Amino acid sequence: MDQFAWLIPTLPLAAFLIIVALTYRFKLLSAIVATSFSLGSLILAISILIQKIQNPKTTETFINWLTITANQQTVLTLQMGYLIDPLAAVMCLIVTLIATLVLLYSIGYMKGDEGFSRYFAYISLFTFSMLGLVISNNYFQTFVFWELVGLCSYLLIGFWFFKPEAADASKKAFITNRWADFGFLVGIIGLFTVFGSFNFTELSAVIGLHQNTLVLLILGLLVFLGPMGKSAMFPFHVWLPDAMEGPTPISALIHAATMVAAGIYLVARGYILFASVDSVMIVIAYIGGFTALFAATIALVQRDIKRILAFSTLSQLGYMMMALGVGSMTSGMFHLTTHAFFKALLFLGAGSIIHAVHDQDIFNMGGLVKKMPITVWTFVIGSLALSGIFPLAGFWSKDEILTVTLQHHFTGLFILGTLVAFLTAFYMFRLIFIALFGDKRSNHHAHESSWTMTLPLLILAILSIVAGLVNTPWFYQWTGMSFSTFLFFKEPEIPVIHWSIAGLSSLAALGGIFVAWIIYAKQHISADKLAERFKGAHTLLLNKYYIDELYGWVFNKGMIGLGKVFNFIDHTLIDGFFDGTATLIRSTGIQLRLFQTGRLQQYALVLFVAIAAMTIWGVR
Amino acid sequence: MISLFYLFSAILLVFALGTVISTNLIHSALLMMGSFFAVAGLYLLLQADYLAMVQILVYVGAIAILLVFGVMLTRKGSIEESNLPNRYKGIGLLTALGLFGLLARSIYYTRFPAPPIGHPTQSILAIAQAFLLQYFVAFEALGILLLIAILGAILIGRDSK
Amino acid sequence: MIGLSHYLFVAAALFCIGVYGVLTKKNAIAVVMGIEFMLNAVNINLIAFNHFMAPNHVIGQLFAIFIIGVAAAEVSLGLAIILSLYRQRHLVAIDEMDILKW
Amino acid sequence: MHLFLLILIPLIGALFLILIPEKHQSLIKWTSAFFGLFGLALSIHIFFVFDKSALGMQFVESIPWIRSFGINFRLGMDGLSLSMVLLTSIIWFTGILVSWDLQERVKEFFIYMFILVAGVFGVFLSLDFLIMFVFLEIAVIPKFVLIHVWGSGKKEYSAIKYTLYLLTGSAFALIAMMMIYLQTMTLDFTQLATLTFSAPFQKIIFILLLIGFGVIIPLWPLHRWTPDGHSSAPTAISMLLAGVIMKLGGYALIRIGIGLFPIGAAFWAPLIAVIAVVNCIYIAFVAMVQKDLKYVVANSSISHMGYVLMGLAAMNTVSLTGAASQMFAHGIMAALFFALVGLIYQRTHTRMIADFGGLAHQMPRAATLFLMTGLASLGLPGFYNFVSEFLIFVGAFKTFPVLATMAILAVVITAIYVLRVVQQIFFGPRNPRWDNLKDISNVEMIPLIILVVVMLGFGIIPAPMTNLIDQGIDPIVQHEVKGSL
Amino acid sequence: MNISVVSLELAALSIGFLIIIFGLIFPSFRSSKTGGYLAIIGLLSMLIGSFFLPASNTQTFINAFYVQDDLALFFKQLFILAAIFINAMSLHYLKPYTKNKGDYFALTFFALTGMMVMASAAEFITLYIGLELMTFTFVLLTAYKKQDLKSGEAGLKYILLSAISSGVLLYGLSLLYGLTGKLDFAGISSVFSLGATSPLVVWAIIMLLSGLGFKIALVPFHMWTPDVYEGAPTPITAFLAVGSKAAGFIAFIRVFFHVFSVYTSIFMPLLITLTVLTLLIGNLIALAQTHLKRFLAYSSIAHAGYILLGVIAYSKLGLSAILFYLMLYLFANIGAFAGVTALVINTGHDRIADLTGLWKRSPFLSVIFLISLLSLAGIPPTAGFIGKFYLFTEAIHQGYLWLAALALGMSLVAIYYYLMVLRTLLSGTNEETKSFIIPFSLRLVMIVSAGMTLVIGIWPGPFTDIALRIAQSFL
Repeated sequence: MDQFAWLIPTLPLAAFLIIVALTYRFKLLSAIVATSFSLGSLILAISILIQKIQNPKTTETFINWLTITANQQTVLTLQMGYLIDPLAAVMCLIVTLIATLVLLYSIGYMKGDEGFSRYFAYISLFTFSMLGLVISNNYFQTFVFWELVGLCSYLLIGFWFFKPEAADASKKAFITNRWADFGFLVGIIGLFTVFGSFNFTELSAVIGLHQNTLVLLILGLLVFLGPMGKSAMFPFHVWLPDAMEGPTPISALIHAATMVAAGIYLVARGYILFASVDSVMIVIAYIGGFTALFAATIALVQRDIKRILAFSTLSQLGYMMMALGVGSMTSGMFHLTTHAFFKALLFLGAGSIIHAVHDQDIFNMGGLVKKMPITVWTFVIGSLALSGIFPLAGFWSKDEILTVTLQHHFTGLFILGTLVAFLTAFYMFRLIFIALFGDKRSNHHAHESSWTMTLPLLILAILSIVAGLVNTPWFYQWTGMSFSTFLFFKEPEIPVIHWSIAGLSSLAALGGIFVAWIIYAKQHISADKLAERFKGAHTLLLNKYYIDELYGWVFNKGMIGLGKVFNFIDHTLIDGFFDGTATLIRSTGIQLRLFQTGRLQQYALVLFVAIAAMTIWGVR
Repeated sequence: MISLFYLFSAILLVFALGTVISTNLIHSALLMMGSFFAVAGLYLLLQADYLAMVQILVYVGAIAILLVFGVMLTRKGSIEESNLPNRYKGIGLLTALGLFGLLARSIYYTRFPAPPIGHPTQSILAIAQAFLLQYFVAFEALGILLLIAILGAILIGRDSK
Repeated sequence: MIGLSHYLFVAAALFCIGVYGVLTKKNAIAVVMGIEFMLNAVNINLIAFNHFMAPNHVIGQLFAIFIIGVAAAEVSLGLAIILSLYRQRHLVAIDEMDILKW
Repeated sequence: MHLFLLILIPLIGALFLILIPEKHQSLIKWTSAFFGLFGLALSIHIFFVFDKSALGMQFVESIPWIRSFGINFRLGMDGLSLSMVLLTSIIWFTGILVSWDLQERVKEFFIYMFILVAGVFGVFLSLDFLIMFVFLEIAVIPKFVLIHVWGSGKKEYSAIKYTLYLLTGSAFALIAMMMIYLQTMTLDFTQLATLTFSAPFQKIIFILLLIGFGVIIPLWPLHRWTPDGHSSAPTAISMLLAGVIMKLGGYALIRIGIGLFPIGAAFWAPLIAVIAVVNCIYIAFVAMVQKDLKYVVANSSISHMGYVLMGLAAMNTVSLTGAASQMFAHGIMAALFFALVGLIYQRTHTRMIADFGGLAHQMPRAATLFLMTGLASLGLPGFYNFVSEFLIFVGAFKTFPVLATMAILAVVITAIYVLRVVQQIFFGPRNPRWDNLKDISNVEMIPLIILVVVMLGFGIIPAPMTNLIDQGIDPIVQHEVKGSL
Repeated sequence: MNISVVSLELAALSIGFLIIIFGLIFPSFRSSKTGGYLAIIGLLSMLIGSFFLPASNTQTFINAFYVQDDLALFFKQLFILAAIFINAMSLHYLKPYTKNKGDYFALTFFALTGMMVMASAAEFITLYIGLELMTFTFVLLTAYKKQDLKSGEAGLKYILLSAISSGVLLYGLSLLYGLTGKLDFAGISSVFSLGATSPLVVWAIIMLLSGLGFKIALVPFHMWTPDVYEGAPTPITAFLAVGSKAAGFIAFIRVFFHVFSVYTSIFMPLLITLTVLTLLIGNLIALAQTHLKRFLAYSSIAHAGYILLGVIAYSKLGLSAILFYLMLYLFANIGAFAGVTALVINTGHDRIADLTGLWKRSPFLSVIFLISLLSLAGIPPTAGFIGKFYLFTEAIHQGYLWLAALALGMSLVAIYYYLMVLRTLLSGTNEETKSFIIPFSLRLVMIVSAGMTLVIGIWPGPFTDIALRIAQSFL
């Protein structure tokens, strides 16, 4: 089956081309084309995953896309091809699954929008580039699709380009990503210059021999810049909250499940590069941990439902990065998988709420449980999974991460992890109690969404429940294999539960829910008085630690100012110098012209004076 | 013999200075004629008898008279101010004196080789031979030149009706 | 004994007087007179050299005759132009003749 | 016979146009389009006939021109010059199509354009320095007239400024040429390649060539003619200027500078690298604060040529191939950019970015094309620009790691000002002022589609073009390696 | 008595007299253009004949004082060619000004004779007389438009200043005669080769330099050129710019290449300083000119500077560069002046501003101006570029890199002011839309001169070979 792996990305590409070329005017037809092609690549992905489970050996084939020869030997070869191993297979499944569900969901959500077929074309292009990135076998091809994914996110965030905020958000997303990709590109080129190849397998063979050298440290950090941009780690996180300007299914697909996961995937794919330098791992772990805490605190006070989910995604990504940084690729990827399901569920749920209420501020919602039962209850399941309550997927993956942090003696991060678990539970249930239950605040007349929107919710809800079990000890005894034996770095790990840690994290989660219940459901402690007491902290969190303003200031004052200075140099100094010499020459010409007075004797005088001067010189 | 040279030179230089300084154009014309005579005298001292005769005939006889005619025809306003100096009087004097000083200095410092002792030739015969043989082309060209002068005088000088 | 340099001095003096005449006189005819003096100075030079330096051939005197001829032609043409200008502009002073300038 | 014919086509075309009386404007346009197409067809034919594997010059033709100087009229072509010839003929043909609705003095416009193109073809094909110089200068006067008469904005000032900058530059190259001629009594590239020059001589010659051709590229301090020249020129001409004329400098610097004087080139390489970085970053910042759309595009061209300079500075096969392919890629992109800006200017009669807003509503086609060109200019994969920039960075990283990193940084700044412009012009709420704008008609789309197809085509399958350029660059680098031992 | 040596001069004189006599016999002839046509036919036959004349160093008339070598023949052909163009240009130019056109054409012949005598002169007396004959004829031709004040004033200025400068020249010659006892080039150089320098030799060289410098408008002695060029009738200005300057150069070449070859250490530094001055002042003042004739005067001064570069190079190749440059200089200037004549015929004055919108009123004339001015500017398709390249290469070859660089810089300034003229010519719209009428003869002159400029530019091979052959035979 692997030899058909190149078909997975080409199907969405074909869909994109068909929509753009043929079916642009027929809205529904283009939707059907997009969804069916995506479904096709989903089936293909599933079959490859199954085949990979049977015999997990990696297969790689590529073509020499571009070769530069100097004196008959090839100096540089750029390859295009695919590398299918358990990691790629899992990622393909996640991407195609979520894409198909979002496409299905969007048919309902985007009905009536005049850019309907343009929307489906962009999504197909996005799926193509994401899949291209996932199955690529070398850093060059990864970088190519990495940029294309950035482009698609730019196009989709700025889909409603007539909204100025959307246009700004899309530009911000693209530029922030470009800043990060700058480091990534330098890293790749550095790798090529030092190790001589872009190919993953060749590189991992060569890097394996080196340990903790300075060059590897620099290259590791540079390459890590790319994932920091794409997965919105701390300094590059500013674009993700603003990316919510795009349509909600997009936020679900791109800014929850797939694109932001690309960063984590890349770290996993090139894990040997990071793993071989301890200090890089520490950096990754602490950046992940810090981002998790940082985002979770901001989410506490947000009013917009999509902003809360965005910050929660940020925090969960921090979690995954922490897991990778700590040293366990498996737990990171496992959390990525489960998170993809329930976060997509939460976003789609939020989408159907917004679709019904036409407002994104949670304080204008309330009392939806009776009007939209499926959406509400699937949303609650998602929140439970996210908070890590026992049977659901979140519990298993979060618990896995916490155990791994403890095992690798990162006690500080372990405490931070549990605190984040508490905060996550708190802000999720704050949202639930305000928006879904409680009394109806504004005169919205909510109604349940159509089947195309609720079916994906149900599927995702089931997955959020079931997905966690894959990595449980019972599943391992029953089927002889589990997630961690399937997808691992160096050697497989047998899943085992450490009840003490699991208990602690569940306690934190339940505590979070309880506190949220006290403040928002029962209003024993009024939220406003709390906000009053911690006035400073509240406003700080509300304004996202003023980082946006900082970047804005740096950009407007710094860049534009510098541009003005350089423009000044260009216009007045350089132009002044060259034009100045021209006018100088011209004015000397005008002055000299007046010397010709027209008087005959002056000419004779000049003649004789010249002769006298020459003889004085000559006869000395 | 020696005094004759000084006599002629003195007359020459005094009359020349006179022509150049006087503000009355007629005086300067006449003084010029006198100086041409002195030049003819010098030629005689240098055994260039034919030259002296040509000098008197052409310069004194033709050119000086022509200039006097010119002076007469272009009289305007009082004759006393007919030949005033222009704005370059000072610099002109300075340049002239400078040139003379430099020239005199160079002449003073050049040691001319001893003159070969040869007998002066019969000048007229030799000049005629040179005119018609070695310098025939120059001679013809001089003829054309004079024709041009006449043609020019007619074309330009004549008052067009 | 009167040597070659004496004549050269006299000729140089005459030349410079001619130059002074040319440079400082307002009246065009005076300038022509100045030019005549310069040409006469050259003639003296030539004949002096011929007499002292190369007495056995006659190039110097020949050249002097040519110069006299040219001088005559030059005076006639000069006066013709001066007269035609005078007739049109009633002007002989060269200073004012500066229509053609800059 | 191909090459001589290639130069003759525009000249014969100009003769044909002279015979047609001024009032048959459409006939003039169709004949010039025919000749443009004929030129394009011939260069594509040569592209296929060209033997990719054989190294060195092909189709070499030589006629003695000035026997007493020992200079003969030699034409020849290798991969590098073929790519440039292809670029010129594409832009020439699209340039003719873009200026289809020109009204005043149409006949002269096309005649001058044809002479200009003949000059450019001559430069790319000539194998003798003097012949190349003659063709370089033949192209100067048509450019002056075209900008002066058919330009917009402060066209008089820009025309004379443009011509004087270029001529002053070529004066330096002329001195260098003369010194070479006196040293070897021949100006034929193939013969010069066999001779060796002393190191100090090479250094002097190279700096003269650098200044001479640097003005055309343009190098940073000598670049002031580009913003005025390109924005004042009429659309088709600014396409040719930005697309092709700027490449003359780069091509000549590779062919003569690095090709014949490797030690000199190696000596001055750090200077070029520093100037390249300045070119990329400094000008990108300047482009950010421009208020006039054409000035933004003109400055972006300078900034992109900065990458070419970086490629030249690194002087290894990968970077030089990258530089040459960047010249091709940027040529196509700049032509497309100026064509679009020209079309917008034609409809809105204003070039101030502030006046625009939400044009995507009225002109969706222009918006998509402009966005695609913008993305190509900021080096998005899928376009040939990315491939060439990537090659330049890989090559340059080997010799100047720090400077190459700063050049890569410039890519980000390019992204900033390109997206700022795209957003200010096309996105945002619908602007009632532009409601009567009609989008690009199908006829006007043809040249734009050609350019996009070329840009995307080679972006997705770069191998044919890059291998072709590599065939041209390889002997130059081998000579350089051998030369500098 | 080898008559073929003076055959051209005799032919010129006989045609000249023929025209005058016809003018006397048939009064109608004087006012009609037939004299002009006769002149042109005569000159054409002379030109064709000149190609069959034997030309070598041994071709002397009576004695070695009048020689017909390759250099002389080349310049004679140049003068005849110039005379043909001038006569053709003046056919229509004179109509409004004078009745008796016959004498005008005759005078051009006498000027031509003067030039030819200068070309073949091998000793100073003949050279001087030829010089004076040419100058006096030009004075007469300059003052020919009697009723025009400018023409009269130009004539006066020209005759007085040329008389003064020939006075200085003669004084120099007399000193030369004094020092060597001879006046023929070969004799003097043999005496000089003994190498005795005295202050008077310096004087002689300086006075000769200023006398001849006056003719080729070297800077301190150039002041007459702009006024006389502007005052004279346009065809005569052309003849002055081309004929008289070329005659000045042949004299310059013969004197400084043969006679003073020993004293390069004295006159070379002087010549270099004067050339630098010529380049600077010639180009800079041309920048500020508004009238075409005056503009072309300064441009011709600048070109004298470039040609002098060849003299400073002081080598075979330098001389051949001069000869080649004179060829293209002739055609470019004739083209430009023919254009000015057409402008004067149609608009009455020669302001550069009158050229605006010429592209519409007369595309043919604007093309001619374009080609001629480009050649003067030295832009490639025309011959000017090859000429400048040849000159500058030779200057660098002899080690004057800085001088070549200065000349190149100044030629950039030159390109600026030529472009200024082209700019007015090619753009703008003029309210009078009546198109220019260009008489057939003028049109022919323009086509031939512009054509030759392009031919030399595109195919300079044969012309450089001729120049090299002549230079080799001379030095």
